[in-house]
Formats: sequence, C-alpha cells, structure tokens
Amino acid sequence: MTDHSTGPIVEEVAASAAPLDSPLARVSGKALTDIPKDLYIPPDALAVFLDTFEGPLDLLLYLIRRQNMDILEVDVSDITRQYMDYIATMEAMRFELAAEYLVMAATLAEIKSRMLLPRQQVDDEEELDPRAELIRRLQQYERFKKAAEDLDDLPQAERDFFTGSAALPAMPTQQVLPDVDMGELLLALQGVLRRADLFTSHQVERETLSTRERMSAILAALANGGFLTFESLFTPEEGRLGVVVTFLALLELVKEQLIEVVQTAMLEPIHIRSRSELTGMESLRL
Amino acid sequence: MSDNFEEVRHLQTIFEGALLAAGRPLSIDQLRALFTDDERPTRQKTLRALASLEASCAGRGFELKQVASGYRLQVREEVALWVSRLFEERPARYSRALLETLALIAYRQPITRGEIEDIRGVSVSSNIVRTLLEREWVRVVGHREVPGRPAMYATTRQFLDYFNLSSLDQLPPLSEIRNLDDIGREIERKLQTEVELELPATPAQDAGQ
Amino acid sequence: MSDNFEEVRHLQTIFEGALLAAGRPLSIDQLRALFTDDERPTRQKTLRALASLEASCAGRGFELKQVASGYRLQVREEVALWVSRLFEERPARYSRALLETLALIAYRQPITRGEIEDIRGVSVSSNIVRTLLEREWVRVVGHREVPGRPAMYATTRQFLDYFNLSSLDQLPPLSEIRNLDDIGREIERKLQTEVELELPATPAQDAGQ
Repeated sequence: MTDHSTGPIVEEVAASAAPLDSPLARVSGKALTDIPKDLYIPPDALAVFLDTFEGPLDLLLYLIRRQNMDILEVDVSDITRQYMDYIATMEAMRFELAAEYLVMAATLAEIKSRMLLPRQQVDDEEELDPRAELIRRLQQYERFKKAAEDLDDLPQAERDFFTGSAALPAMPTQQVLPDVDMGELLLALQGVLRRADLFTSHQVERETLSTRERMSAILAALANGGFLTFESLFTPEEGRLGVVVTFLALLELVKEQLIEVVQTAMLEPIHIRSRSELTGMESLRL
Repeated sequence: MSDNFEEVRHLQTIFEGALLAAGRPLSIDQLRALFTDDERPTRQKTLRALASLEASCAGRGFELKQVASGYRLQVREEVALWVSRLFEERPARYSRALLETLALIAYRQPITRGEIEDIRGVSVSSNIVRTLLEREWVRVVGHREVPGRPAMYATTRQFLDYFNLSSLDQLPPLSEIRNLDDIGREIERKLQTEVELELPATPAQDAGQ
Repeated sequence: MSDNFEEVRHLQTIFEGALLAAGRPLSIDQLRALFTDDERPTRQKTLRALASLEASCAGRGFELKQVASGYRLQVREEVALWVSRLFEERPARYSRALLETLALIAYRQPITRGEIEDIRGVSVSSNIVRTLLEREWVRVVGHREVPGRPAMYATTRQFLDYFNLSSLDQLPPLSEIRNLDDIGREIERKLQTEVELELPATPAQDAGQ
C-alpha cells in the first residue's frame, strides 16, 4: 500500500459522504470538518472513515461511483486493488475491521483470480458466477441505500411538521371499573379453599348457599334494631322449600348468636331481633 | 389599513401554529422571538394579533387563555366531557386477594373480616373491603357480638345482577368447586385470547402519553 | 336542515377539542367512541363533521390531515419556518444504518434481521432494532420457520404517521433493478470480451503488483 493511493480516497469521502455543515469528527476535542490532505492521516480520521461506510458494499459502491462507472461495468481488478489498499491501510493502523470487510476482500480476490483463468464453457451445474453475484448484491444494496436517503428526505414529525396539541381543561374524572368473570371468582375461591383445606370440612358443605343468603337477608331486615314477627320472615309464595330455607337460616343465626328469638308468653307471637343491633341500641341508651 | 389587517392575520396564523406545536404557554417575548430581527413584530402588534386569534376561536373546540407564563391554547371546557373519554384508563384487574375475599363473602355470608382472614390465612386490607362496598357488591348486614363488634358482610342484589344470577343458589356448590380445574383451563384460554386481542390497542394508547 | 347543521357543528367542535387534547391521530372509531351509545354519531356524520372541520381550518395556523392511523391536526407547512424556531436544538439525525434498516423493513416487510444483513452486507446492531421497536416504527409480526425461528419485522402505523404518510403506497418508489437474467447475459457477454482483452496483459499486471 502507498499513501498515494489512500490520500484521494480520504479527500473524496470527505467531500461526498459527509454533510457539509456538520463536522466529520472531533479530534482531541477539535471539530474536524475535512480530512487532512497531507500524507500523514491521523488515526482519528481513519476512524471517521470506518464510520462513513456502512460496510464493504457501501465502500465498493463508493469506489465505483468515484470513477463514474456503472455497476455493470465494474473493472473488478481495479476495484479490488483499491479495496485492498483501503483494507491494508486500516490494518496497518491497527483498526479493527468488521469481519465483513475481510470476507469481501476474499470474494474480490476470488473473482479476480477466476478472471485470470482461461474461461471454460459454463455448464449448467456450475454455481452462480461470483462476479454476477457481487453485481447483483451491489445493485440491491444501492437500491436500499437510495431508499434510505429518500426516507430521510420525507417530512418528519417534529423536524418538518408539527402535530397540534392544546392544554386540557378541567375534566370530569371517569373511572372505569374492572370486569370480573364468574370463572375468575370461582378460581379464586378454589385457591383459598385449597389453602385452607376447607373441602374436608363438613360444616362448609352442609349449609346450602340459599341458607346463607337468607341469613344475610334476615340480618339486613333486622338491621334497624327493631323486632320482626317470626311469620313476617316467611313468604308463602316461595313454597315449602323457601320456608325450610328461612327456618334453617333462623336456626343458624340463633346458633351463631346473631339473633334473639323472643316470645313473651305461650301462644303469643314470636319476635326476632338482631342481637348485635340490640346491644347497639342498649349501649346507646346507657 | 388593509396592509395592517394582512399583517395581523399573518402573525395570528403563525402564533396559532406555534402555540399548537408547543402545546404549552408561550410568553409575548417567546412569540416575538419566532421572528428574525428585521421582521419581529412590536409588542403592541403581537398583542393585537393575539386578540384577533382569541376572537377567531369563538365557537371552536379550543380557546386562547392567558396564564401566568404567557398564552396558551386550551381545549374548551364545553367539550371536556367528551374529551375526557379519551383518557379513560383501561380498567385494571382486581387482585386475587379481592376476588378471594368476594368469593368468601358470597359463600360464607354473613362473614366478618376476621373470619375471612382466618380462612385466607392472611389479612384483608381495608382497601379491598372499601372497594367491594363502593362497588356495592357487598354490604354490612350487622355486627358480630364479639369484642370490637366486627361488621358482618353479605353480598347484595347488585352482586347478583352483575354476575347475572337470580339467587346465590345458582353458584356452584362448594363440592363442585373441587372440579374447577377444567373450568380453570377454559378461563386461562379465554384470558389468553383476550390479552392477544388487547395488544394491538396498547401501543397507540401509550403513544398518546 | 338547521338541526343537522347544528349537529355537525357540535360534532366538529368536539372533534377539534379531542384531536388537540390527544396530540396524535385518532381514527373514526376512536372519535365515535367519545360518545355514549345513545348519542354516538354514524360514520357518515363523523366524516361530514371532519370535512366541516377541515374547511373551517382554511387560513388558520393548522389543518386537518389524514394519516395512517386516522386524522390529526397539524401545524401548517406555511408557518413551519417560524414554528421550528421554537425548538432550539435541531432534532437528531438518524444514522444511515438505522435508516437503511428501516428502509429495508418498510420495502421488504416482513423481513428478518438476517435478510437485512444479507442485503446490507453488514450485521445489524441490536441497538438499532431496539430503537426501531421502542419508537414503535416496527414490530414483530411473526417468526420465519427456519432454524432459530428468527423474528420477522414489519412497519407500523406510527411509522407512517411519523413520516406523514397515509399508506405504504406513498413511499417513494424503489429504484429499478435490472433483473438477474438480464444482468447474467450482459455479464456473460462482457466477461467474454474482458477475458479476451485481459488475457495477454495479465502476466505483466501480476508482475507489477
């Protein structure tokens, strides 16, 4: 490699690839707007070099375009020589080159060596011509390199256009309550019962849910602290089962000492009142 | 005179755009700083353009407001009711603790918080009880005659209505709950699909914040 | 007739307020969701109100724009020059690596990271993919059924919104590429002549290196 061959590359990269208004890099804190033209290339500038190219295809495209060449007319020997010079410079400067650059160097070397050999008549079995493959890849890459530039030229939010927004007025807060699925509820119950090992408890299974529901209803009816007659708690329309449920509920409430059953004299009406509300009332009176 | 009108119009359009792009209040000086030295409007012209902008918002969805740090465009309170629906939070899910508490109240009512805690083996937070009371799924039906007179909870008609039951009898008996594993799998599957359905909506919501 | 006018007016005001409150595009359905079931406007009425809103923005600092995920109110380009002075720091430019990756995803979706790397000839850093995902410009739409099941990426509505597009069709067209067979034939022909020309010269060139 020679300085002669790398110099121009550096220069032109600076001219073509970098936006004019922004510095290429900072070398020891100083903005570097163009790459030095003298023979000595500071290592920082070469780092810029690495950053300037998006990989071996990008570098090759640059080398080709620099000579105003069509991709299809690539002079592989010439491009390969330039490419190798570049790689050699980077290696001499001990820059860590991405493996892709070395793979490309090998590919180029292979293409070049093939072209040196007398060309045999291609039979159909033969693999894809590596030069055609390279050209296909270069073309493909160039398309998307261009597409990326086009994309960057599109108007961009907060750069080229702005979405309007306004402050919010005082707003009513609206709370949306979570939904609960019956299945979820039952699963939760199953979990807690399993932990509590209540499945084995006879007590839990004996009472039907309607009894417990009725217990709540009776307690709620007594919640104002007054008396209710025994009969008023039964609703004949519910039939025999309803009567039984209410009766079981009353027994359970008595057993749990939640209600008091009062009869002032034989054959007098039976009255029910809540023990807790009773205590509440009495404590109030005191 | 007509020149003057054109100028106010021009400033007004720029101010409107700037205030909407900023989304925050801008002071007179900040508005004037949008212009190069040679085209910067006087304070007086700036105020005139703002007055004109204010008038032009009559009957629209937003208005010009003067606040401490300058002027801002603000969505009108008249449309707040509708706009607020934009920000309705997705309802969070209830915690497992809440569901367990609710299930125990349904199956073991009337029941005190202490009794629920005995069965669950952990304490029941006041928040859970308050949430259930606020939702009107449970109510206090009395107090147990033990020290502290703890409230006894029972489920309500609203609870039955919500779960589309006509009575608690329609809940599966405890003995059947043992075989819930099948139901469990079913629910897992349902939850899964729900989550998948919800996903696409989420990014847009996030993006708005 | 007058009722109708009033109704459109009313909707238009609400939509304007909601769009400004959101600060992002809202779809027809999102706009209709601002109303309770009994007052929800039909799609047709919604569109009529939007058209009326658009007309009402003539000569103002902002306009109604349709983008991929719906409608948004956007500051007019005519005032962008002044408005941009609000934002002191220039927005960061995106790296070429990011733009190329994004372009490949936009034009070739669904595409895997490996496929992107094949075309770009270099590896794609995880940072770039993460940035694109975090900005919600791309998302994973599935996995290719090859070893490793690599994720396939596609662009999102937010990507289109950001670049002021309403659909992928509006992306600038990809440049032409000559199809491989043509290239093949052409190269075949050229190689033949090159080889013929080069052969005598080769030994000398070699020696020169």
